[in-house]
Amino acid sequence: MSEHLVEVSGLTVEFPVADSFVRAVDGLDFTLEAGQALGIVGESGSGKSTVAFGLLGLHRGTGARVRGSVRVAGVDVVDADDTELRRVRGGLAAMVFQDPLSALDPYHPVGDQIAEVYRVHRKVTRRAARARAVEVLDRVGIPDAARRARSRPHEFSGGMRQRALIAMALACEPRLLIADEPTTALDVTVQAQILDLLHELRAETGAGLLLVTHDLGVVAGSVDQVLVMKDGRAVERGPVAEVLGTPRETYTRELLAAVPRVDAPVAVHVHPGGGSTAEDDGVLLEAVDLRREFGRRGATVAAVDGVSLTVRAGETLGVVGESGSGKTTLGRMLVRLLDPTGGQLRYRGRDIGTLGEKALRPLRHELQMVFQDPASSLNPRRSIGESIADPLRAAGELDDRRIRARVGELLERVGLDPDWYHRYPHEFSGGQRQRVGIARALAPEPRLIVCDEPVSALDVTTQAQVVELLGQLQRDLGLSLVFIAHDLAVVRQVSDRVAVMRSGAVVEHGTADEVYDSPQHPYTKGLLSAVPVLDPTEAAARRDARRAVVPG
Amino acid sequence: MTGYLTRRFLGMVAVLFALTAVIYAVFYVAPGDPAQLACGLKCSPVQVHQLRGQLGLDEPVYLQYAHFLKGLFAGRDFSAGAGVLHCDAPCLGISYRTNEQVTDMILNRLPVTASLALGAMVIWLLLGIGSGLLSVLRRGRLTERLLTSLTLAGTAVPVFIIGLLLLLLFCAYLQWLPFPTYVGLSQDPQQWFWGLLLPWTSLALLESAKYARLTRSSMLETLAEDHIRTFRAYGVSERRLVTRHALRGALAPVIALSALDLGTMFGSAVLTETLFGLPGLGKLIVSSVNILDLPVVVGVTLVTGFSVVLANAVADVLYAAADRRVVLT
Amino acid sequence: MSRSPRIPRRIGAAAVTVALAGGAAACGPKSGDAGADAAPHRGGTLTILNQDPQDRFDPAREYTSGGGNVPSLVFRTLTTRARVNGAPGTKVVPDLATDTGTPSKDATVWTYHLKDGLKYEDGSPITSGDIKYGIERSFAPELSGGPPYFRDWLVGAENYQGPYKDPKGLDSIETPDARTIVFHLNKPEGDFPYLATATQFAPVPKAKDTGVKYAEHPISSGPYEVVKNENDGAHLVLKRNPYWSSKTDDQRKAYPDTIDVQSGLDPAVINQRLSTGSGADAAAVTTDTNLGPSELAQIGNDKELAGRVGTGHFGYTNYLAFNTKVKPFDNPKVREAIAYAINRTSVVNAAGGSSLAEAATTFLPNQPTFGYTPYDPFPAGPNGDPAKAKELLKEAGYPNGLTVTLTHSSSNADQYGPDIATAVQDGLKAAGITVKLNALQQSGYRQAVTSVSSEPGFFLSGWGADWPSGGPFLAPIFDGRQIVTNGSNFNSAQLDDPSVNDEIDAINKITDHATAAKQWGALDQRIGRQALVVPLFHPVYKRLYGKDIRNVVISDWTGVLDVSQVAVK
Amino acid sequence: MSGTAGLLAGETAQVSPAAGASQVWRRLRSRRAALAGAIVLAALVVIALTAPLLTAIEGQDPTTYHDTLVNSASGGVPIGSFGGVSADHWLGVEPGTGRDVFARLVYGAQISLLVAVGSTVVQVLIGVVVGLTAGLGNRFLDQLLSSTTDVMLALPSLVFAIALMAVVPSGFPRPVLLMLVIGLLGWGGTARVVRAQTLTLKELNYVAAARLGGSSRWRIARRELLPSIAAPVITYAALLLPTNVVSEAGLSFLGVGVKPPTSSWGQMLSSATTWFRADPAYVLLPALMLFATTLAFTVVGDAVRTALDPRAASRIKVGTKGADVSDARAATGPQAATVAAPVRRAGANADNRGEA
Repeated sequence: MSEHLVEVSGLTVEFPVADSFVRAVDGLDFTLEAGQALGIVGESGSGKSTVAFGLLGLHRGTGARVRGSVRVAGVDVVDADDTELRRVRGGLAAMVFQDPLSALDPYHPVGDQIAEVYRVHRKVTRRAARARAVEVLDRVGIPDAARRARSRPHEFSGGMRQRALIAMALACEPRLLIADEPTTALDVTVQAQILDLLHELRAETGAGLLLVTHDLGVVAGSVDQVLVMKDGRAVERGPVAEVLGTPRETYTRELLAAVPRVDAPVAVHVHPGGGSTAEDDGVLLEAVDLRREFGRRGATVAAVDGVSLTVRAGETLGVVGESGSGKTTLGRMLVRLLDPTGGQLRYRGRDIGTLGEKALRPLRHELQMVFQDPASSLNPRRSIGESIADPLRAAGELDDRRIRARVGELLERVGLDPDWYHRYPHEFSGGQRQRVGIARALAPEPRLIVCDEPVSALDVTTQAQVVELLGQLQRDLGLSLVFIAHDLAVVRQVSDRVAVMRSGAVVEHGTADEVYDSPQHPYTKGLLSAVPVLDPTEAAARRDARRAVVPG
Repeated sequence: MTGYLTRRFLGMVAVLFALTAVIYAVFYVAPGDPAQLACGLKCSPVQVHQLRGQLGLDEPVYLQYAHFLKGLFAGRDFSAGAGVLHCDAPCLGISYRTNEQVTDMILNRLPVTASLALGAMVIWLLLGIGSGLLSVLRRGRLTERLLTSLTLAGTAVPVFIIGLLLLLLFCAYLQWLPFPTYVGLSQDPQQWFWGLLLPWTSLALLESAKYARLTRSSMLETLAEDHIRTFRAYGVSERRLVTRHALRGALAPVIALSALDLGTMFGSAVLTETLFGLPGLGKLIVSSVNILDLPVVVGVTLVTGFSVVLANAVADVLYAAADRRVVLT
Repeated sequence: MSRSPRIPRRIGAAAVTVALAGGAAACGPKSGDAGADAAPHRGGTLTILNQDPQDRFDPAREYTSGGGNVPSLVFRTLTTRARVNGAPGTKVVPDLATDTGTPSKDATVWTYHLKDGLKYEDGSPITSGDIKYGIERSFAPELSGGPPYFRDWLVGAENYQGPYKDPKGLDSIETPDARTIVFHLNKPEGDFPYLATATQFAPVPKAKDTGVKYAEHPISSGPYEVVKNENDGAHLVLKRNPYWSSKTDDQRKAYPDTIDVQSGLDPAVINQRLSTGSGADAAAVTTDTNLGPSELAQIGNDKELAGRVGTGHFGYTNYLAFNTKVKPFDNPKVREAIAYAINRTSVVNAAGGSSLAEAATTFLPNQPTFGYTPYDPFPAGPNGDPAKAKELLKEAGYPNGLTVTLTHSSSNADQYGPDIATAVQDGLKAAGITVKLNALQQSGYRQAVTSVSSEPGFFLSGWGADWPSGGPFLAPIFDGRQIVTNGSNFNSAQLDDPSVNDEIDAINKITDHATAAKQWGALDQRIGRQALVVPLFHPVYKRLYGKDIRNVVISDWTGVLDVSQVAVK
Repeated sequence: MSGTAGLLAGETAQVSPAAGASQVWRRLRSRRAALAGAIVLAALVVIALTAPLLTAIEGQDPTTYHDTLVNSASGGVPIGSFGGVSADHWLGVEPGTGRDVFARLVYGAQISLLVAVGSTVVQVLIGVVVGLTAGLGNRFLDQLLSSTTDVMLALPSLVFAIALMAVVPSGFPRPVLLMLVIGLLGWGGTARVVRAQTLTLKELNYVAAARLGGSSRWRIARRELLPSIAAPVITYAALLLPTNVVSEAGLSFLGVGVKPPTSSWGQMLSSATTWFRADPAYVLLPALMLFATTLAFTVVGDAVRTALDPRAASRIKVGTKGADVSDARAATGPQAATVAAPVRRAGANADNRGEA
């Protein structure tokens, strides 16, 4: 017997769409040895997750067509009968899913769920299974595991849930762990912890690991081998250091080049003309002790809790923070989509924080916003031209020809074909849609654009292009930008100055270089050290450093 | 969450009261004189005048409404001729026609409507959830297609057609069942059961079709959720996925809806009660509308409306309790 | 209009309900089953299955003809109807009183003496003062619902508000001693003995009066007392009153020990239960539900079932009413044209077919006691005579036909509804008369047609007398002095013909019922020629009773079997 | 006027923007049941429109009495088998009157369809206005309108309809009155759906973008919201139609529908309650017509729903995310997580106040 832990050859998976089939995986071959870790990397649509699901035969009964052979721990997954397949699932190979909240049953205690899985594969008593659940929960670092085992998933934080899912995967001591984007839904600090945990467990149990991710930084520190996928095929495969260090294929190189780096800023931004001479005059927008509370009397939560910052004409202010830090709320307040509940918001010296909708309207066009999710930021039922033209019409422009011309100009400016006026959003890719969103924000000739996570929903290559476009526009038009993101690297790439937010407050504020190169606040330091790096050696070093800081 | 429920509840109660005011106004402008009707057509003008005074109909409509509200919160006294008729809060007034307390009239009819609604609910839940689950478990087979067609057809049949056909079949031709009559449960449980079986079935057949569809779609939706996929990926069998992991989530909307339907049933069983001649709230209000017996109409409306408001609240709570992820804002 | 052929659905105005509670009358059962049985069995339980509840079970609030059916089991009155089959059953006989009353010469003062040994259910004696009190309390607005005659006839009663507000009482009712009661009337009323059958003449002991709550347990003077009264008469259980004695009551037989009155039932259920007759239903009757079409169709082939149908006639006429103050009905030729055009076969079918309705050409019901004299002033045959009608219309100035509006109730109860209206509509079509239908909601309809100011020109109506005599049948409808402008008016033609008025006065003075009846018949014929109304049909009662029911008595007064005579096997 | 329609409203959902009209039509066409339903409906419309012609061919009309065709002594049972079927009277005659059943059924279709469509229009109009206003208005207005909507859904609407029908003067044209009454009492569900949609949509970024672009509220409602609300409203309206058919029949059944001699299936069924033993044919015919109509409406409505909402038809998805399969799926519109309108799932909150 070959005794590869995983042996995939000629795997092709096709999904039924309307009247035809779409090929998600196209003749893939790879193997994974026991105890080894393989990372499958690719952008969305590359078929990487389909491969992961194929290893457990999860396409069975869905109408998908699977060809080729998949052997996991000696079992032919494609041909196995249902009973045998169930033995593989969880028993020989266990999966860690992406979104830990929805991946657990909301109605049952976490411990029971793990115990249930354990009893599917081992003939043990309920009590023994519970004990095993506590044991594995304890192992993945859930404090007070015996008590927490009785909690339901919604009582756990995101990181804890992901740990619980890993615990479930460990329960039956599988020989293979399959992790499908295990950290995508998590903040960067938590992501680091989870990756560290997976690493440790692998070392301890000797299980093989198949890590599926879109993030090259994640694989760098976690796997031995990397498989780069594109359009269902393998582009490149090799040891992680080799692929990331000296990629052979162009695609891999492009991919690597597009990854923003915290350590090496790409200077796309340009400091405003005249440098910092006219500092006082340059202040465009100023927030003073800005506050925003949600909820009703008695039970209010301050999403933004006294933030003061300034945006100067022509500069880019980066706002970085993890989920729940209040950065989106802040961004929406800056353009007055949300009303502040306290503090002042001054635009060119005038307090606009308390202006009513009517009084605000003449100013509206000067403050624009680019949104995170390109799918929801364009009306699916209106052509993109109409969407872009909307602010023009609202401003009173009636002449159709002039509107057409102006929209064409804007489309061209963001790198789209000016003749696409009549196309609808669904005809575009995510990156293109984001360009449309930017064109629309530009239409009313604003002075300031708040970009709320403008690239986080995009693939890494697209991400780089959009970032590049924003920088270009800023240079050309002398715009001020507020760039809000959770991704420290992206923020560094574009920002002149950076504000780090946590729990509704700014904990650190300074020029990009100051904040990134010599962080003062411990929170900033923690954040920076958690950012995954592309160099496997460096990644290992950082892991050791983290372990030293946070024991257990 | 409590705050939300309270607000929602109070809002609906407020609107309910506004509604009673509307009913007063509508009846005020409606043709026909309640006093004349209560007195009888041969009553002399003097007699009608006296009766109008006795019923308080000579007062302006807003005062009449104010008295009604006072009675509701503080109780009222009515002249009984010999002595007074004390009507404790919540007092819905007394019938123009019989001088009976509306509260009593409603309480007397309530068991009929409640028996009808509760019994029907038991049947529709059993039938509806059962066939809904069956069609999910037999996905893609003939059973599913059969059940889907049947339930689709079921939702299309009005209760008075089903009822009539059942009557025709079981009472007239086969004579397996007695003609439906209401006999109190405490009086004779067996007759109660047999007497209501047909009304229950007519109501339930219709409802169960709706519930089967809801159960099915809710179950399919739940089965498509990520956590189901998790357990499938861990080798848990399909049957167990359905019974242990999907059922509860899938039934949450079903339970919530049945609480709502139960509440609505108190006011909407008119057709069934009319068809089968059951002396419930629906029949009471229909006959009261005909003789402009305003206190009874308002009373029944308030009570049935309130039952639905309550059912709404219960449905919300049940839903939240069943689905821990739900946040009420 | 007044009572309906069937005990009306409770909806109706009180007037309606009332009369019928007594039910009505005529040819008794044809088979000899009833009286033929040697000695009816005493004991057992009689079940009564009804649609309408026995609500407002208070003698002050009942509006009955002849004391009612169930009410007369509990309430004895000064006089009562004779409990015998057919026409003899239209007679008034003494009940609590020793005779049917002694009138003064001009019939304005009536004196009654009570029998000896009369007792309430608690054993206490019945006095004439209690009868006076019973009548007085019926004036209280809290206890509305009774007939209007007391206020109209008794001296000084017009504005009386009852003993609760006005404890002095009515001077026009005198009780010189505990066994004598004297009534002073403001005009001659030879029919006073008929009125004295009303439940308002039942004694009410003042000490036991609880006002509106008295209905829950009225004190019995009759053979049965109330032991259970649920939901305001929805379910009534009566049991034998030990203090009642057949020695003082030769009318009521009171064979069963218990009477169980259930109501709120669907007509189909009632008929089904009676025809199946299982369990207690074998000893059951109904007093308010006619046979349905299903049973009627069945009877032809089922002798047993046919033998258990009680047929009766209550004096009642359904007719088309004209308001002669409204064009074009002021023109006699138009009215006559309609009378010729009417297709009574369609109308009778709409009313349930020939078993349940008899085509009518006279206003008076077809019973001798009313003075029935057959005639047909506009002979058109059973299906109408459209040709003759067209001719008359031409004469009236409508050569191209005529469009009229027929007002009716939106409910078919009492046969004033759309069923009859559409039958009339279709019948008149042949004569070139286009009928538009104006359906009014039941209560609105009743008020519209009885109010002089809002009375439509052409509408469905009906009339039944409060007692079987021609006077109360004709006078309210055709006596010009009975046109009421500020209350309920029944003279819908608004006829005020001095010769008719004089004739009515003349007949009212006749004390011999038979002589008077003949005169009423002649008057009816005379008025009939004016086509002020178009008689449509007289309803017939056909009601099923259970297998174990014996001693069925159906008088022409009520038309339904008398529950005080029934025995159960 | 189903009071619970509102809760079910959560089922109706978004249209994938990818689903253009042609695609919807293709999905509709491919379902045989829907096709059959549509054919039945088309036939009904034709029957209703050509009622005078059809009855002329038969040589009858719906109002003429035939005394000789019923047996008066047995209460008016039609003479002959199957309710008096003959060459002159294709479906027999009405018991008691002898009117032609075929003619009455055919004319009944007119009322049934007219009232159903008319009342649906009224319901949708009111529902959209109220729902939009509540969704866009301030908290007080929303509270007021939502409470009113809840109560509308809670009302024993049949009872109210009876009362309303009784109060309105008899001169008012009856079919119009029926439309108004059913419409006025049955808009709650639509309002709830529209409000929920509006609340979801107004949180969407493109609405925020429109605000930033300087659009007024009214302009936003018209240009951004209404088009997106149209699909769920059409879906909901399709489900309302059969309900309204039944409501009209129910009111006529209770005797407060159209006025005689106009024929209505509900009124025929009502009179059939006393005849069902003596003349079963008379029960079955209107029952069958009513059943066919509501079933056809339901089937077509169901198909419209599925066609407009691909999610309802989707099989259980396993494992793979939409994006892996086809990019078009990723473009699926906003997800309305409304089962009961006010209930939101925590995860779906727009603000980033998620878990700490």
